[in-house]
Formats: sequence, structure tokens, C-alpha cells
Amino acid sequence: MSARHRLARAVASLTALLVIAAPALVAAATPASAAPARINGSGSSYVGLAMQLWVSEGQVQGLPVNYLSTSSPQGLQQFASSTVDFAGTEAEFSALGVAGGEGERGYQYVPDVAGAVAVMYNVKDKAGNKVDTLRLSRRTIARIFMGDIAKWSDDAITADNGGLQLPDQPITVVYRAGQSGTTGLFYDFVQKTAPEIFGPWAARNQLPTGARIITLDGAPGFAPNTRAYNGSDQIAQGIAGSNGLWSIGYDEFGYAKTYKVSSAWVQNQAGQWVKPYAANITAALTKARLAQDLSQDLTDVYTNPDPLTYPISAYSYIVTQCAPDPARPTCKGKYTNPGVAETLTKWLRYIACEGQVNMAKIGYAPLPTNLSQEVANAIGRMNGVAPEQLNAQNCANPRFTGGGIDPPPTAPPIRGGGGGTGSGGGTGGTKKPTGAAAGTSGAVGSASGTASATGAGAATAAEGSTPEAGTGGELAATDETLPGDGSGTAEGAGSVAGAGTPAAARSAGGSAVWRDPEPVAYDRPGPAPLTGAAVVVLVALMVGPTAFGAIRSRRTAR
Amino acid sequence: MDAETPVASPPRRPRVVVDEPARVDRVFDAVTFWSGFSVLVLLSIVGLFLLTSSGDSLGQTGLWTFLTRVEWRTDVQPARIGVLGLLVGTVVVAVIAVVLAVPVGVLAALFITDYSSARLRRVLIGLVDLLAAIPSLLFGVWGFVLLSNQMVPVSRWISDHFGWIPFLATEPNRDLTGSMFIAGVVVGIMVLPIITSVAREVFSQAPPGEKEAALALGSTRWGMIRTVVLPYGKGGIVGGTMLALGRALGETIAVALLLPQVPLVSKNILEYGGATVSGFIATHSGGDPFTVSGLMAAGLVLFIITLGTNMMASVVVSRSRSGVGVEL
Amino acid sequence: MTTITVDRARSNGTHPSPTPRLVELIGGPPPGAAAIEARGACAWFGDRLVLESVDLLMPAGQVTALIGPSGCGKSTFLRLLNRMHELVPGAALDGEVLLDGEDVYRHGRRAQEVRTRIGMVFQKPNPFPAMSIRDNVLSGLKLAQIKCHDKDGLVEQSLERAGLWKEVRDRLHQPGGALSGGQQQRLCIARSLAVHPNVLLMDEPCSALDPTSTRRIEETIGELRHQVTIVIVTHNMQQAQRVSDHCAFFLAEENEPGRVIEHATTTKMFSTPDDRRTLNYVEGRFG
Amino acid sequence: MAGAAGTALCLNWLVFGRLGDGQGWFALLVSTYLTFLACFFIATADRYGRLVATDRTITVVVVSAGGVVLAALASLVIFILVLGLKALRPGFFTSDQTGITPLLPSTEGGGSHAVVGTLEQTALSLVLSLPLSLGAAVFLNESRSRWRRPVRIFVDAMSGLPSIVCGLFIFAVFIQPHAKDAAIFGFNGLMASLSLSLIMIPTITRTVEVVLRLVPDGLREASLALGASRARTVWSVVFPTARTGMTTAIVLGIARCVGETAPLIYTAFGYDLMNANPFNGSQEALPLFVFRNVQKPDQTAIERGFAGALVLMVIVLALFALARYLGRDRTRRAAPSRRWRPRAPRPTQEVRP
Repeated sequence: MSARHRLARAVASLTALLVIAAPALVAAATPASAAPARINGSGSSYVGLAMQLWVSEGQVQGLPVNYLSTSSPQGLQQFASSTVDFAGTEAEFSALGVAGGEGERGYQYVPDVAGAVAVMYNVKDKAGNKVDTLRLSRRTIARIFMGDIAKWSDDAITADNGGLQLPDQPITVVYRAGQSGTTGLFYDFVQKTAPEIFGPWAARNQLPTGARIITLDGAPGFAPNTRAYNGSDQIAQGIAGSNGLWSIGYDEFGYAKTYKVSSAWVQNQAGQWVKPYAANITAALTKARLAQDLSQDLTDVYTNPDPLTYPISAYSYIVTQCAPDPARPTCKGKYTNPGVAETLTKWLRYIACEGQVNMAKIGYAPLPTNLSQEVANAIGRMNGVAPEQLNAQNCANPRFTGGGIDPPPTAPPIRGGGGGTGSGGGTGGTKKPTGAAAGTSGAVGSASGTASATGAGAATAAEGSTPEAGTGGELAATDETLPGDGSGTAEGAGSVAGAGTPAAARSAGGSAVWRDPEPVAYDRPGPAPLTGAAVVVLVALMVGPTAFGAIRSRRTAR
Repeated sequence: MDAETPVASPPRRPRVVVDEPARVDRVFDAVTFWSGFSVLVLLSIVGLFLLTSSGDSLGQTGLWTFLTRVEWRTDVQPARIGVLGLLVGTVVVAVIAVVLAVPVGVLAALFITDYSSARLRRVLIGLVDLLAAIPSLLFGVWGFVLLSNQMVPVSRWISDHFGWIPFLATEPNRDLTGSMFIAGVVVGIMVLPIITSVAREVFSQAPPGEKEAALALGSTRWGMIRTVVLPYGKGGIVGGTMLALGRALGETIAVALLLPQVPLVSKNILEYGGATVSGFIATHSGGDPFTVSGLMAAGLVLFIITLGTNMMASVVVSRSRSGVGVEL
Repeated sequence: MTTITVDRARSNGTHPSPTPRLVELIGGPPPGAAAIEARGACAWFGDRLVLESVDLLMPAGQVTALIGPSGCGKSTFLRLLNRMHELVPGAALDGEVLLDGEDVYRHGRRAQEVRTRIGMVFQKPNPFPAMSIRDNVLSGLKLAQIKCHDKDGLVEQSLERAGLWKEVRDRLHQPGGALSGGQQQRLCIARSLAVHPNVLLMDEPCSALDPTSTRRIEETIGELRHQVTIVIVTHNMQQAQRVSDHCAFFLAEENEPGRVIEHATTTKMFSTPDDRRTLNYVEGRFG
Repeated sequence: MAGAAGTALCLNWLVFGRLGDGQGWFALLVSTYLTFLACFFIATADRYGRLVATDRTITVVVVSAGGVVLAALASLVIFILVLGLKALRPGFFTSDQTGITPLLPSTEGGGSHAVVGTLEQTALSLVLSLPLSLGAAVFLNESRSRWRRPVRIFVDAMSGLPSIVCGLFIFAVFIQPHAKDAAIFGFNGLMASLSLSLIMIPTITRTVEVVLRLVPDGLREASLALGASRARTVWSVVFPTARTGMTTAIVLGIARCVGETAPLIYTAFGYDLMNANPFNGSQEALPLFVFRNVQKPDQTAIERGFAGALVLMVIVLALFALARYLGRDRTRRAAPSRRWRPRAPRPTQEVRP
């Protein structure tokens, strides 16, 4: 036992364990067959919620997919520099001004889902009640987001809301920090809706007019009061939180649902007030002009005369490589790793069909049949084979199966200041709106038929005690009931619980919690005493010596 | 050659003595030299690469413009990027952190060296070292989830009572989370152990003779500390502060979690907003080569500032009377 | 390769064994004591000449004491003998040091080999703290890459020669730092003896020790004197008188390098030195 | 003192009750504390005079500063412990995030992929950096080359390199230009290890060099005087003597490395599934897992993030404890403590057993 050995042992003692572990684990984890290989993607947070679902479903099916929700421009850049295998985006390379798309890698756009940008807000009426039925015309929205309307009491907002005047508070415009495809989409809408204001505004703020505005970082003074957040999640959280009062922002509709943020009813070309439910998105996008490479021009969507149209809708894409194809000059070559193509094609096939089933529930709209078929065509291009023909038998996309989408809820009457009677003194308190809420709910119930009513009832029974989040009172709960009923009837039994939950919330009277609490059913007993004991011990360990030392040193100080 | 050396008369020049190193020594010399040298090479490659790859963006932007421009935009042609907006945030956060942490850290060090019993002192030293070992991520998460909301009333209170100071005034209904002040508080708690341990080290080396002399002259303990310990440890305190400043300047992940990372020179440190160089780099991963080059340039600027701070710290500490044996 | 055979029984009469055990070293220095002689030795530190033209013969198997006031170059001279001098940055030297008639600074000769033959004990006891007593004794083997088949025997023999065996025989595996100062110093002597050097240099070995420990070390020196050539630096006149056969008096005048003033047998040095300065020094009138 | 505290509290209660401006906990705390100090000062000044009162008041301030440091630590640890235990189950170490959606409870799924990633990346970076940094530390301390000074300057300079820049560097050198050519240059564990090595090398080199410098020169001389080569001396004398300190330094280097998040953002990318091959494909690590999850929208993800944070904290604390254990110095314990305590004014101090 020499000192040298002991030294060697000492120095290596820690590394040895780790070093030995590594190769063993590598050996253990290396799959026996090459395919399917891991694939990595990154990009759009607009499609982030859908991706979360698809990725986890894909993983369950044994497809090792990974998606990092950052932003469309970042996804495209990473795709262009080959650091990821695919990218998620809602705008094209050219529209986002991302270089490298024309690089040797090549690309194709594969549509994956239809979505919409919601206008979220956090406003109180003069009585101090939370407003959750705000209506905004397209032009008002455009003016707000260009700083042209700076107060909630502005006449344009009052007019949109049937004379309900909001308090004289400055509007805080919330925007995405950094580059974002959602910003690109939304400001494209703003530009097309109010071009005569947009021109001077863009010039004043040194924002581009030719390409899309994908970041507002350079012109933070584009509106009098602005605030930037770092991602779709934070925007929704920021607006919903108590610090977000008097703010308004744009974000994918799914986040509004996830965080229970109020989103505005937007007036479309037909004069209807709509929210981005699946039917509205679908209706709007019938006017989307798709180019040969499937990239979209949304100008006509904003002015779609269909009364169901939600005007700020757009398709989202997955960007992949593809085998050279004369019809597609951007296709430049297959994935070098066949395992990547294997995983990606299988996963895309899933997205084209089964993946569309739950889209309406989480705030998107399923792809139309022709675009599902385009996904299949894209898969064919990736493999260099003839594409599979999709139909109702081999594809579960609800648009194939023909169930269609139920009519969406109609806009509730304006509340907060006594309906159309103008700005009252706020005498209503909480009782008055409750009546209005009940009325709305009844109306919707009759519209969507008995199926929804049964579903809601069952769910109420099952989850009656769930402290489901309301949105700051009865009003919000009512608001959320609408989409629930709509989607519930569209998708049958599978989403009954989804329809029922808001109903349950209503029956429970609602609460002021803005985030989903942990599901009660999963709160297994067991760790609680352990946690308690650990904390007690820890506190004792920390506080004991301190108190001891303090007492002692004070005593000795005497 | 030894045979010719005259014995009687002392030679003017010493004889050349060659010790043929053993083979193992030659190997040893080679191995240690090359590992030392390769560390040198490696690190200079990092430095050189930082310089050259910053060159792309700096060449396009111009060094002075880059240093003085606030905005950071790569979506326009030509891109307009500048580091000033980030630097201001970096410095503000670091200064808040240090200003808050230094008094507490120095007093805590005094508590450890001069007020606590031997056993408690050992425990406390361990705990402070422990605090230093906790990854900054955990501080960031803690600040992000817990402290950020807890600090809102504090920010509100400060702005209510000290709003007459320009950068502390907030308008009502503003979001007070995610402010540079909160980031500064979290980073301050993070650098607290550094200041405490450096100050403790120098305080513990204060000459016992002088301390006893002060006490023997009838001074109170505070009198002794004021006349002996604090003057003695002055260099250590300054050095520790600058070391902590260097650390706070480079802090990444906590500020990436806490701040929105929008490069603006915010006029108000209590309101939502702010960006730091490292946090900005962390939240802007996956850019095109030009963006990366710009980020490199920003990182280089930060590195130079951190380097300067650290070097000043080591100079101050080694020049001071107490700092000779202190390792930074 | 050399093989040393040492009769263990001879080394310490107090612990007789019925049959002498042989402890063999393979690859160590040649057996027995060797004479060491300095010729015209000079030493520099940087540009400063600290030792000038020292000629001194230290006969084999005898104890030579180097005496003189502080800073006169005794220790430098000692370190010159086993090539430790050249380890100091900026140090230079001249002259020759002959070990068994062969220059240790001869071109091509390794300092390592020289140091194996000329052991050294330092002023402050410095056992290796990370090693046990036994490992400390055997450290020379490992460090100089000398082989030995009977390590236990060597440990016992070396510790006996250093006069430490009886005190530590039961705790050979304790760390060397746990011993008292005097014991540590004897452990260092045992460590040096374990490689069977021809010469043992001692640089004020007792200056950090109490009188009892000093006496034990002196006894040890007495016991070793015929097995190994000993050169000892000491400030203690009585000690020099007690232990040494020969004496050399070093002196450095103001702004002058150190020189050997006088060199003679101990008896002569302490009774009738030739030089007045020597007389003054040994009688304690200066220095 | 208790009297002063009580008075202060009551006074404040009164003041706040009367004025009732509702400024929140912070205002209450600050004013209570200040009032307490004032009361305490007045009370002691009345009995013992101003000098003593100043001394005692300062004592109170100093003690409370120590308390603040402890409170910060306790708050952090307890917070992470409480939130982390909510979601931490044994399953955390056996499963990854396969098929985890926001609707599933936080106790489903786990972070085994993150734990494996962290272990592999740390081990790899240790393998990459340890020989180099040990060699460099020995070079700095044991050789006489004139390159020592530049090496030391560079190592010192680089230890101030912000960690995110290390990640950015690896990204810009390897990943961005070469990811399309070879998988080894894509986002993967190796790249993460490389960037972590850039952090580790200066850290370990500096600390180990300091430890080596503490080895007394006498031991080196003694070893050389026994005929050892310099290599032997370093290996058999210097290293064993400095062993405890070196191990402590290395373990603390690992602890720092384990918790690094920033460089991983640019190199490991993050991954929800198990990828135990650090040379191919993006990989998860505990810090990344925590960083990404606490920022996610759903509460369950945040809880999972905290479970990860708890595991990370336990790993770091375990490494820290290991470092302390290895670093407990047997030789130093015998030496008298150089720390000094004031003796004069403490008659009761030594009585306590």
C-alpha cells in the first residue's frame, strides 16, 4: 500500500465512477436497429402547444422527437445551419428575412396546423370588475398596436363595445421580445388593415415596410406604453397577472386558453364578432392563397367576407429537407441519415391525420383535407416515392371523417357598464353580470343541443369539487364556457370532460386563480409527512445553530 | 573541462554544470510543459477566435458604433447592433448586487471572525462556502418563482418613498416584477458568499497583537474592530467587492430567467425591463452567423470588462497589507 | 547494479540476533563509507560569490564538523557536496567535489546518482507527511528506484541504526508526522540510511531540537561513524567537540565570500588552533 | 435586549396600527428593525454609557447580518426542498419525459435522461480537462520554464471568462460551421463537455496550483536529496502530500461544472428523451431540464423543474460534503489554529463544555 497508490485512488475515485458509468450507459442505450433515429426541431412558439402534444404522442409511439419552442426565425436559422433536423414556423424564409434558406440543404414547407393570433387583454370597467367580453374591430386593433389609440377610454373602443366606456387608463401594449413569427403574422395583419397609418408609423419607428416586422425590439417606442416579454408563455402570464392590468397583447389563441386570459372578440369583414375557434379559423383560411411551395399569402384572409371568419388566422409549417424534385426548386437532397427521415416521415404522417384530432380542443383548427394530402405529398418528396392518397378510411383528420366543425359560439352581449345603456356608474356589482352570464349560457346551450348539456352535466358530477380556475368571477367563467361547449359537441365523448370543466367552475362559483392548479385526482398521499418532517429537520438544523450562536455571543458580549 | 580548472586561483566565471536529466524527468518535463503550453494555446485560441469572429460584426458596424449603440436589430439591412443597451443593464444589475451585498457580507464576515464562538465559526464558514457552491441556476429559479413576486411590495415601497430619485420613480400600475432591481437583489445574494469569504479571510489575519493592544487600551470590541480589523482588512474588502463585481457582471442564468432581455436603457430600475450581456446571449441562441458574431463581440466586451475588474481586484488585494496570502 | 550486504547485528549491539540477517539492496550505492574531497569549491548566488576556493578532505568513515558563524557558507558548502546547490535558481559553482576520487560534477554524471550516494539530513525534521513511519524509511528506495527484497528487514535495520527502532516498532504504520521532533529527525536519518549512502550530510540536525533529543542524535552519529562518512554543520561547539573527528572553521569577512580558515583534527582545533580567529570563535569570543 | 425588542415591536405595531399605511412586509420589517436598534441603543446607553451602547448595537447589527446570510441560504434550500419534494418520486430516476403532456401530473415522467446527461457530460469534461489542468498546475509550480508566467496570466484571465461565452465559443467554432458535416459536431454531450472543460481547466488549474504551492519546499529537497528524480518527487512526495487539497479542489471544480447551465444552452440543446450517447444527438442535462421546465406554462412542468432542481442541489451538496470530507486535513488539525479570538472581555467564555 504505497502512497502512490493511495494518491491514484484518491484522484481517480470520483472520476472512475462517472467514467465507468458513461460507456456502460452508452452501450446499454445504443439501439439495436439504426432506425428510427432521434430528430431535433426548434422554432415557432405559435405552434408550440400543438407540438407539445404531437411530440409526446410521437414519443409514446416510439418516435424519438424533440422540439424546442423558441421562435420561428430562430428555428429557420437553426435549420439553415443544420443544427436541427426540422423547424417549426408560421412564415417563410423570405418573409422572415432569414438568410440561409437557399443554402445547400434545401427545404420544403409542410403545413401542420391552422391557428390564429388572439388579442389578449386585462382590463377592468369603471366599477372595478374585470372585463372579459371586450369587442374590438380590426381597425381598432391595428390602431392600438401602432400606438394610435393610447387610452382605454378612446372613442373607437367605446364605439366597438356598444357605448361601454372603459376607464381613462393608458393602454400598455405587450409585445414579444426578440424575433418572432407571431409578431410577423400579427403586424402583417396590422399593416394590411390600416395601411395609411402604418406607412408613416413604420417610417417613424424605422421599421421595415417591405418585409414583415419580425421584431419590435428596435423600436420600443412604437406605442406610448409598451412592455416586452420573452415568449408566448410569458406574454400570456404577464397579461393575465395582476401586474398586467390595462395591457393588451397578441399571442397564439392556445395560450389564451391555457392561461385563461381574456381575448377579444374581433369584428370581421361581415361585421360579426368572433373569437378564433376552430370553425372561425377554418372559415377564414379558405381565402388563404397558397403558392406553389405552399407558402401563404394572408391578405384576403383579413378581409374574408365569410361571417364566421376570424381574420388573424394562419397556417403553420414544418420545414424539412426533401429529395430533389423538378416541381420544387428548393428541394435539394434527402436527409443523409435515413433514420432521421424514417422518424420524421412517420411522425409527419401522424400529424397529418391523428395529430389533427385534438387540435380544436387546444386552440387550433385541423388542416383541411387538401393540406393533409399535401403533408402526404411532402412525405413522398422526402422519400422520393409516390405519395400516399389520404381519405376518410386511412386518415383520422376530422375534416376527412366529415364530422365537420360545429358552429362556434356567438359573441355575448357587452357587459360591465349595464349593457348598451352607456357608461353607468358601475352600480351593477357582481350580481348583475351573473344574470347576464346565465342568459348567455342558456342561449349557447340551446344552440349546441342536448349532447353538450349532457356532457356538461356528467362532468359536473365527476368533477364537482374541482377547484377549477375561473377567470376572476362569474363573467369569465361564462366566457370560457362558450368554447368548451363548441368543441365538446364537435368531438363527441372524448372531450366531454373538456366541456364540463368550465361548467363545473361555474357551478362552483368560480375563483380568482388564473392558473390551473394541480389536478386533484393525482395528488397522491404519501410525501406530505415526509416533506413536513424534512422541513422541520432542516429548519431546526438551520435555525438551531444560529439561535444558539446569537444567544451565546450576546451573552458573552455582556 | 573540469580537469583544466585551476585549483588555487578562483576563476572569474563559474563552471557549467550539466545535469543530464533522467529519462523519466525528460518525459515529466515534456508532459508538464506541453500541458501548460497547450492550456496557454487553448486559451489564446479562445481569445483569438473571440476577436476574429467578433470581427465580422464589428467590421460591419464599426467598433465605436457598436459600443455606443443601444439597439440590437438583425432584422433590418444592414443590421444595427450595439452593446450599450446590454452593458448598461449589466453594470446596473452588478452595481445593485454589490451595493446590497457588500455591507451585509462584510458584517457577516465580522460576525464570523470576531463575534462567534469557535464552534459556531466553523459551522458558519462551512455554510458560507456552501452558499458559494450552490449553482447560480438555483438562485435564479428561486428568484424567478419566489422572490420576484415577494419583492413587488418592496419595489412599490421604494418607489413610493424614494420616487424623487429619478431612476426610482415608477408610474402606478406598472409591472414591477422582472426588474433590474430584483435581478440585482438575486445576484447580490449570489455574490454574498464571495464577499463574506474574502472579507473573513482578511479579517482573520488581522494581527492578534494589535487587536490585543487595542483591547488592552480599554477599547470596546467595536472600537477594536474599527481601529484594527477594518483598517487592516480594507484592501480585502475592496478586493472582495471587485471580485464579486466581476462575478456579478458575468452572471448569466439568473438574469436570463429574471429579465426580459430587451436591450433598452431603461430609465427606471424598479420596472419590468432590462437586459444584460450574458443573459442576452443566453436567450438568443440559434442565430445566424452574423448574429452569433455580434453576440461574440458583446461577449468579448463583457469579457474585457470582467477581466479588468478581476485584475484590479487582484492588484488591490495583493497590494494591501492583508491580502498577501489571500487567494482570489 | 551493485549489491550491498550489511551485517545487521553489527549495527546495533543492544539488539543482538543469533544469526545476522542480510538486507540486500539492488541498484543502490556501492557499500561502505567513502571519502569526499572538495577542491577549489566556489559558489555563487546570482552574481554574489558566497564561497571561495574551499579545499577540504573529509576522510572516509569519520565525522567532519563544519563550524563557523552564520552566513559563512557552511550550509552552501554542504549542499555543494551532494549537488543540492544547483537546485537553487541562479546558483552557480566552480571547483570539484571528489567522491572516492571521482568528481561528482563530472560531465555526464547524474545528480540523482550522486545524491543517492551522499545522503542529507536537514535542519528541520521533514518526514513525508503523507507516509507512515515505515513508508518514510522506505521512501528512499522508491524515490531512487532501488530494489530490496527484505523491506521489513531494511526498515528494522535502518531504524535501529538511527536509534529509533525500539520507540516505533509497534507503530510503524502511523504517520511520520505524529512523532516528536527528535524522533522525526531520527526518522529522517533512518530514511537517509535506508539507501545505504556512502556519505551522510547533516545540516544543523539538532538546532530545532531539545537537549535530550540532541543527545540521542549525537549517540546515533557516534554509532554510525564507522559505517558512513558524516559531514555535520553545527553551531554548537560542544557538539562539534563531542561528535567529530575533524573540524573545519568557515568564516566570511565583511563583504567577502566565505572561506575555510582552518582545518584540523577536532582535538587540535579546540586546544591549539593555528589561527587566532579560530581560537576566538571556539572559545566563544565572537560569532 | 428582549425588553428592547418587545418595546420596538409594540411601538411599531402601535405606529403601524395607527398610521396603517399598509406598506407591506418590507416596510414593517425595516421600521421594526430600526426602531429596535434605537430602543436597544437608548436602553443600554442609559445603563452603561454611550460607548458600550455603540458596541452592543453594532454587535446586534453584525449578528443580524450573519442572520441575513443564513436566512438567504435557508430560504433557498427550503424553497427548493418543499417544491421539489412535491414532484420527486423514485420514478424521476427511472423514466424520462416520454409522452408527457401538460395534463399529466408532475409525478409522472422523470428526469433520468437529464441525470444521465449531466453525469456523462461532467465525466467527459473531467476526462478532457483533468490531465491538462493537473499538468498545467504542476508546470506552474514545479518547473522553471520561462513560459510559466504567460501560462499563469492566461489561466487567471480565462477564469474570468463568462460561462455563456464558453458555450457560444464552442457553438461558433464547431456546431454552427460543422454540424452539417458530421454528427459529432452537432448539438451533443461532447460539445457540452468541451464547453464545460473551458470552464473547468482554469478553475482546477488555479486551485490545484495553490494547493501544490502549499507543499513545503523542504519535502521536495528531502526527496531530491534521497536521489529522487523530479518526476518521482512530484508523484511520490508532492502529490500525496497535497492529495486532500487537490481532491477538494477537483471536487469543487466538478460541483461548479455540474450546476453550469449557460454553456449548455448553446451546446447540449436539451432533449426530452433518454439519449445516453454523448457523441451523437442533443442531450439533456439537469440544469437545462430545470431551466426549461420552470419557464414552461403549465404548473406540472414547473413542479418537474423543481424536482430536477432538488436533485441538482442534492448532487451539488453531496459533492460539497465529499469535498469537505476529503479535505479534512489530518496534519493541519495538530497544528495550532492561527485564528485568534479576543480574550480580554469574556470571562464566561471558556466555561461551556
